[in-house]
Amino acid sequence: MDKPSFWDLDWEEIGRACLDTLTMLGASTFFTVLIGLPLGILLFLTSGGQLLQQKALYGILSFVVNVLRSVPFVILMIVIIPFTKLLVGTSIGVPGAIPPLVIGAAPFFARLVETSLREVDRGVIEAAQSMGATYNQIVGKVLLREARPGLIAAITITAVTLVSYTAMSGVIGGGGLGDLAIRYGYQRFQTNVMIVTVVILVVLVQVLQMLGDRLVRSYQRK
Amino acid sequence: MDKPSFWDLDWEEIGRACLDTLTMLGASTFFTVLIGLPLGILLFLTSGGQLLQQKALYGILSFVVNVLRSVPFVILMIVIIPFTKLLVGTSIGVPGAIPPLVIGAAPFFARLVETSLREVDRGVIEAAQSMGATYNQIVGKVLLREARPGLIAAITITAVTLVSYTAMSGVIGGGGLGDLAIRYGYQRFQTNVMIVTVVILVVLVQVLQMLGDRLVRSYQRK
Amino acid sequence: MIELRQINKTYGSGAGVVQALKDIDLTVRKAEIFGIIGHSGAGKSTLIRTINLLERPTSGQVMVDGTDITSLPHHRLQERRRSIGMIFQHFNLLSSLSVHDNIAFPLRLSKQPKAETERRVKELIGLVGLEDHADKHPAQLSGGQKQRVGIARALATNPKVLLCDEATSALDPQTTQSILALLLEINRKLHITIVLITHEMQVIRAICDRVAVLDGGMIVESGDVASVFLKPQHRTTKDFVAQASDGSEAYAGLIDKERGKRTQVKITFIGKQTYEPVLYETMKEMNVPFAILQGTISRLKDTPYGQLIVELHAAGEEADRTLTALRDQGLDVEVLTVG
Amino acid sequence: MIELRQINKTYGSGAGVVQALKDIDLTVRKAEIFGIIGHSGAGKSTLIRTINLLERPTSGQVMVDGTDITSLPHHRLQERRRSIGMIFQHFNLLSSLSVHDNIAFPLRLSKQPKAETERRVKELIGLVGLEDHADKHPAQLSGGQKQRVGIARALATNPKVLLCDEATSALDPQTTQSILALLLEINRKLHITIVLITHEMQVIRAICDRVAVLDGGMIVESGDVASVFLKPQHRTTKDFVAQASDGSEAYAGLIDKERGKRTQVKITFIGKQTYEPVLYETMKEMNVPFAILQGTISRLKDTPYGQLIVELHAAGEEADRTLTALRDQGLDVEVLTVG
Amino acid sequence: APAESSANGAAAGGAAKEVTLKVGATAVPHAEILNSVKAKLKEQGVNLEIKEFTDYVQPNVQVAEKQLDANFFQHTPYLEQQNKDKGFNLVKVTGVHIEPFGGYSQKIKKIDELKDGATVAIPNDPSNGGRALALLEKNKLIKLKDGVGVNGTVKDIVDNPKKLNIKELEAAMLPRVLGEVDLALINTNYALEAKLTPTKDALFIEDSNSPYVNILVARPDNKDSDAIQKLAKALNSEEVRTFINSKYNGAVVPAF
Ligand SMILES: Nc1ncnc2c1ncn2[C@@H]1O[C@H](COP(=O)(O)OP(=O)(O)OP(=O)(O)O)[C@@H](O)[C@H]1O
Ligand SMILES: Nc1ncnc2c1ncn2[C@@H]1O[C@H](COP(=O)(O)OP(=O)(O)OP(=O)(O)O)[C@@H](O)[C@H]1O
Ligand SMILES: [Mg+2]
Ligand SMILES: [Mg+2]
Repeated sequence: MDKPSFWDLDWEEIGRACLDTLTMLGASTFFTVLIGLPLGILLFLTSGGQLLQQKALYGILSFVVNVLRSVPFVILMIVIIPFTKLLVGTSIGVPGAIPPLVIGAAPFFARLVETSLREVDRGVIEAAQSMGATYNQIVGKVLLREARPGLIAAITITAVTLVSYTAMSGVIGGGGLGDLAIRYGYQRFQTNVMIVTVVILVVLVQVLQMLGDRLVRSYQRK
Repeated sequence: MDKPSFWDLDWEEIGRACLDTLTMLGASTFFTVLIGLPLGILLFLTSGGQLLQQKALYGILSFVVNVLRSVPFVILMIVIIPFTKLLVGTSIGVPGAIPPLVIGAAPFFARLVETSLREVDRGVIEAAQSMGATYNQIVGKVLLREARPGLIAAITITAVTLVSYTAMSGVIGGGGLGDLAIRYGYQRFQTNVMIVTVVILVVLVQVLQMLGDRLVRSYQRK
Repeated sequence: MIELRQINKTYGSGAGVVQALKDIDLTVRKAEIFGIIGHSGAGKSTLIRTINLLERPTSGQVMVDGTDITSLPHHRLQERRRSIGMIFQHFNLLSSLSVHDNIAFPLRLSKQPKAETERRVKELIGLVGLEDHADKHPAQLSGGQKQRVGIARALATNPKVLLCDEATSALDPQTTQSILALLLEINRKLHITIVLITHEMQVIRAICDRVAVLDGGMIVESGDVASVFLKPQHRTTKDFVAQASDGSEAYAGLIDKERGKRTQVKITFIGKQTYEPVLYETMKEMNVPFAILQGTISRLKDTPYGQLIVELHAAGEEADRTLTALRDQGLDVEVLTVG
Repeated sequence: MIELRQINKTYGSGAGVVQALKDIDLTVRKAEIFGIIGHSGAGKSTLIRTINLLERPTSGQVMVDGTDITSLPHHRLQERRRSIGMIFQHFNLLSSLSVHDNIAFPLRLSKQPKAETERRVKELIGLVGLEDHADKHPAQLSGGQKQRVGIARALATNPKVLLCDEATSALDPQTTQSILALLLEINRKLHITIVLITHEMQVIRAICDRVAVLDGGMIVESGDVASVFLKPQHRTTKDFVAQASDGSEAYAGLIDKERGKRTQVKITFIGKQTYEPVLYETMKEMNVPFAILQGTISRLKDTPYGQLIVELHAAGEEADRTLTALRDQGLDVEVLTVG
Repeated sequence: APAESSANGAAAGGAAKEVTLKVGATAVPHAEILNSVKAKLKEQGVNLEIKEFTDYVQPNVQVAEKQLDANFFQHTPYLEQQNKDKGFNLVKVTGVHIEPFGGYSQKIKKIDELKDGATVAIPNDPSNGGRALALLEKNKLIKLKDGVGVNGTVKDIVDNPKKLNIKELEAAMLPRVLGEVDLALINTNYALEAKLTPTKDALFIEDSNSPYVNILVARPDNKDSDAIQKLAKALNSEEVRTFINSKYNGAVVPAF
C-alpha cells in the first residue's frame, strides 16, 4: 500500500484549506440565501398570474438574473473586482472570494426559489388574502412556510453547488479544498493530496445533503 | 465611442464559438436530462415514504450523486478522461467536453427532479394506484405529467447552468463562447471580445429562460 | 350590508369563454342569514367569492357596508377583508400548520395578544369538537375534520360578515346540526351577517332568513325563505323544495300507477294552526275518509308549518265541498289530481 | 365478494397514536349496494381505503372475491385493482389533464383501443352532464363538477366493485338523484358490487341494500337498511335516522313546551297499508280528534313506509282504547308522551 | 480552420499528402506565434491545427496520449518536472522564445522600499509559481530550500526575513489585483496585455539567459517526423524573429 504517501501530507495546510472552504461556504451560502430569497420571491410575485403581476418589473429582474447567470464565473469575478473591494476591502483571498460566489449563486438560488413558490397551492394563498393578510404576511406566513420543504431542498442544492464553486476561487487565491485539489492534486500530480481533499469534499457534501434531506422530510406535510 | 475596436474582431471565430457552445449545450442538456431524469425519479421513488421506499438503494444513489457533485469540475473532467475517450473517442475539443459536462450536471439535475416530484399530490398518485397503474405508468403518466411545470423549470435552470459550465471546458480545449471570453477577455485583456461574447451568452440565456418560462406557464394548471 | 350591483363575471377568452355570472343584483341585509342555492356549476362559489373580491367581477359593483370595495386601494381592501370571514368549499387549510395553528392563523395575522389567541383557539377547537386533533396536520384529518377546522378558522376573528361556501357539505347530520346552531347563535348574539351557499335545502330551511336561487349564472328567484319554500316559482327552486320535503319525489311516480280515481290534494298549514286537529275535524264533519300519502310537518327557522299530500276518498261534488270546507278553515289547499 | 376480517388500523406511533379502525368484521355480498355511515372522523374513509389496500391495515385480512389480497404480490394486487373502481372524497383528479383525459385515464392505463376509449369517454361525459366542460382542466371546475369527473372516471372501466367515498356530498339534490339512479342502474344491470360511504341517510335509503354504522372506528350496527332504518338500536344510528325522517329533531324540542296533557304517539306503517286511510277510519270510529305533529311518508328503496307523530286529543282510558284499536289494524304504535 | 484548410487543399489541386499537425498552445504569445507560421507551413503541405488551452497540464497529457502531435506553451524546467511527476517521455524539439518574468508594483518604486509583512502575489500554477519564487530568491527577498530550483513551492521557503505575505493567484489575475498588493510577479505576456511595459515598469526582471526558453514539445516517436521538423524550422525562422520583435516590443525575446 502507498500508505506512507499519506504521511508526508501537509495536514496543517489541509486543515487550513478545510477551514477556508467552510468559511467560504458558510458565508457565501448565508449571503446567497439573504439575497437570493427576496429576489426569488420578487420573481415569483411579479410573474404572470401572481399576486403582484408586473410584466415590466419581472422582465427587468429576470434579465438581471439571466445576465448574472450567463457570465462565466471567472469573468464575473474580474468584472466585479471594484465592487468586491468596496465591500470587503480586498478582491483576493478568502474574503475576496465571497462576493463573487454570492453574486454567482444568488441568481441561481433565486430561480430555485421561484420554482418552489410556484408549487404553493393557490387556494391557501386565497385563504390568506380573504383574511386580509398583507403582502408581507402572505410571503412570510404562507408562501415561505408552505414551500418550506422545497426551499430547504433548494438551499441544499445551492450549498452543494457552492462547494464546487469554491474550487474556482483559487483564481483569486481563495484557497480551500477544491483549490488544493486542483493545484497539488491536478497540476502537481500529487494524487494523495487530491484523494484526501476530494474525500473531505465528499464527506462535506454528504453531510450537507443528509442534513437537508432530514429537514425536508421533517417539514413534509403532504 | 470605441466602435472601431469591434470592427477588427474575428467574427468568424466568434461564429465558430457560438456553434461550439450551442453544440455542447444541446448535446449536454440532452444527455443530462436523459441520465438525470431517471436518476432523479429513482431518488424520489426510493426515498423515505415513497412508492418504492428502499433506504439502502436511496443511500447508495444519493451517495453517488453527492460524490459527483462534490468533485470540482476540473478534477472531474480529468478523472473521467479514460471514460470520455471510451465514449466519444477523444477527450479534447467539443466532443471531449460533453461527457464531463453531462456527468457534472446530471446529478445536479437529478436533485432538482427529486425536489419537483416531491410536490406531486399524494392523492393523485393514490388514485392511479387504485386504478391498478404499474410503477412505470405512475411515473410516466402521473409523476412526470403532474410535475411538468417544475420539471421544465428544472431543465431551464440546468441548461443555463450548463451554459456557464461550458466556459470551463477551455481546460480541455473545448472552446465555445465562455472559453473565448476567458481566453481573450480574461487572459488577453481584449475587452471587446469579452463584451461581445458575454452579450451573446446573455442573449442565449435570456432566450432559454424565456422559452422555459413560457412552457412552464402553458403547463401550469393550478 | 352587502349589495351586488349588475355583477358579471366571465372566465377565459375567445372560444372558451364562460359566463359564470350574469347581471347579478343582490342585497343582503345587516344581521340576516342569506342562503344561496343552485345546481352544481350554477356560479354559487363564483358569486360568493366576488363579495370579498377574491374573484374580481368583470363588471359591476360590490358594496359592503356602504363602500364600493371594487374601487378601494389595495391596503384598504385588506383592512375590509379582516372583518369578512370565509369558509371555503375546499377548506384551503395551510398544510404546514397544525389544526391549532390553522385556527390561530387569522388571529396572528391581525396581531392579537398571545394569551387572547390561545384562549380563543381553545374555545373554537371545543366548539367544532376537535379537542383530540389539535396537534394534527391537515393531511392527517378526515374530510369532515378539515371542514371543521375551516369553520373554526373563519369564526376566529369574530368577523362582521361570514361567507360560507358549502360549509357543512362534508359533515354528518349531527355535526351539521351543531354547526348550524352555532351559526344561528352568533348571528343572533353578535348580529353577524351570514351568506351561505348550500345544496341542502334543509340547511336553508333551518337557519336562513332569505334565499336566492342561482341558475346558469343568474338569480332566478329570491325572497323570504317561507315564500320561496312554500311557493316556489322557478323549476330549479321546485326541484330543491321537492328534495327538502323529503320523499315526495319518490312518491310522485306512484300517484298515477297505484291510485285510480280519487282526489289528491296538497294541504299547507302555517303557524299555530299546524298543531291543531283542523284537518281531522273538518274531514269528520264532511264524513270523507282520507289517507296521508306524503307529509311533512316541520319548521322554517321559527315558523312551524305543515304540508301534507292527502288523498280524499271522494270525487266530484263531494270533493269540492270538502275542499271548500278546508279552505274555510284557513288552510291552503292545492288540488293535484282530480278523481 | 368482499370480506374484511378483524381489520385494525392505527396511525402514528407513541403518544400520538390513533386507532382509526378496531376489529372490523364486514361482509359485502356480490352485487349488493352496501352503505357505510358514521360521524365525521369515524373511520369511514380509512375503512373503504383498506378494501383496495390504499391503506394497509395494521392487522387483519381483506378478502376480495375469495382471495386474501393483503398477501398478494404487488403485480397481482395491481391487476386486482383494475377491477375495483374508486371515487375519492377529495376527487384526486390529475390537475394536468382535461376533464376528457381524466376520464380516459383509467382506460388508457389498461390500454383500451383508442376508438373504444373515445366512445366510452363521450358516453360518460354525457352521463355526468359535463358536455360543456370536456376540455376544461380541474382547476377551472366547480366543486360538484370535479366530483362528477371523479365519478365518471371510476365508472370508466366497468369495474366489478365500486368504492364510493362521499360520491355525492358536493352535489345538489337533482344531480345526486341522477347519480344515484345511475349507480342503481349499473348495480342492477351489470351486477356490480358497490360500497358507498355517505353521511346522507337519504342516500342510504334510496339505493342501499344493507348498511353498516361506524362509530369511533368500530361497527356498531349493521344489517338490512329497512331494519336498521326503522328499528335503530345504537345512538349514532338513531341520530342518522332522525335526520332522515326530516324535522323530527326540530320538533322534539316543542313537545313539552307547547303541548300540555295530551297523548303523543309514533305510528309506523309499512307496505301497502301506507296508502290506505287506516288511521282516519280508526280515529273516526273511536271519535278521537287528532293532529299530525310530524310526519313522513316515503319509501325505503322499494318498500313504501310511513311514520307519523300524532297527537291524540285524548288521555287515560280513552287513549288506551284508541291505541289498541290502531294496533289491531296492524299499525306499529309507540307512545311518546302520555297525557 | 479545418474546413478552410481542406478547401484550400482542394483548390491546390488535391496536394497528395497534406499532413495535419495538431498543436496545443496557450493563447499568448504561443498561439499567436504559431498562427504567424501557419500560412507558410500550408505551402509546405503541413496543415497546422492549433488547439488553445487555458490550462498547463492537459497539453502535455494530450500529447503523451497522442491526441495532439505537439505542444507549445512551456519551458524546459517545467517539462522536466512533468516528465518526472507523470512519467511522460516528452521531448523538446526546439526553443523559440523567452518571456522574461518581472516584478511589478504600483506602491513602491524600488525593491528596498518593500516593507516588512508586505503582500506579494505570485502565479499559482506550477509552471510560473516556482519561477516566481526563484526570482524572489534571486532578488534576496526569500531563501528557498537547497536544490529545489525552479520547482519550489511556498512550502519550500526556509527563510523569509521580511515576513512577506505570499499570495498565490491565477497568473492572468495578477495584473488586475496589482493595486491591492505591494508586489506582484507577473508573466510578461499578461503584463503586456495589461498595458504594462516590462522594460519600463518592472522593478526587476529576469535576464535573457534565463533557463525558461519556451519550447516546442513532441514525443520521441514523432519528434523527427517531417512535419514536426518543418514546424520547428518555421518557428526558428527570421520571419518569426521579426514577428516577435515587432509585435511584443521586447517583452517576448526570441531565443534562437
Ligand atoms: N377558472 C375558471 N375557468 C373557466 N371556467 C370556470 C373557472 N372557474 C369556474 N368556472 C366555471 O364557472 C361555472 C361556475 O362555477 P362555480 O364554482 O361558481 O359553481 P358552483 O355553483 O359553486 O358549483 P358547485 O356547487 O359544484 O361548487 C362552472 O361552470 C365552472 O366550470
Ligand atoms: N394520516 C393520519 N394520521 C393520523 N390520524 C389520521 C390519519 N388519517 C386519518 N386519521 C384519523 O383517523 C380517523 C378516521 O379518519 P377517516 O378519514 O377514516 O374518517 P371519516 O369517517 O372518513 O370522516 P369524514 O366523514 O369526516 O370524512 C380520524 O380521526 C382522523 O383524524
Ligand atoms: Mg362551488
Ligand atoms: Mg372521509
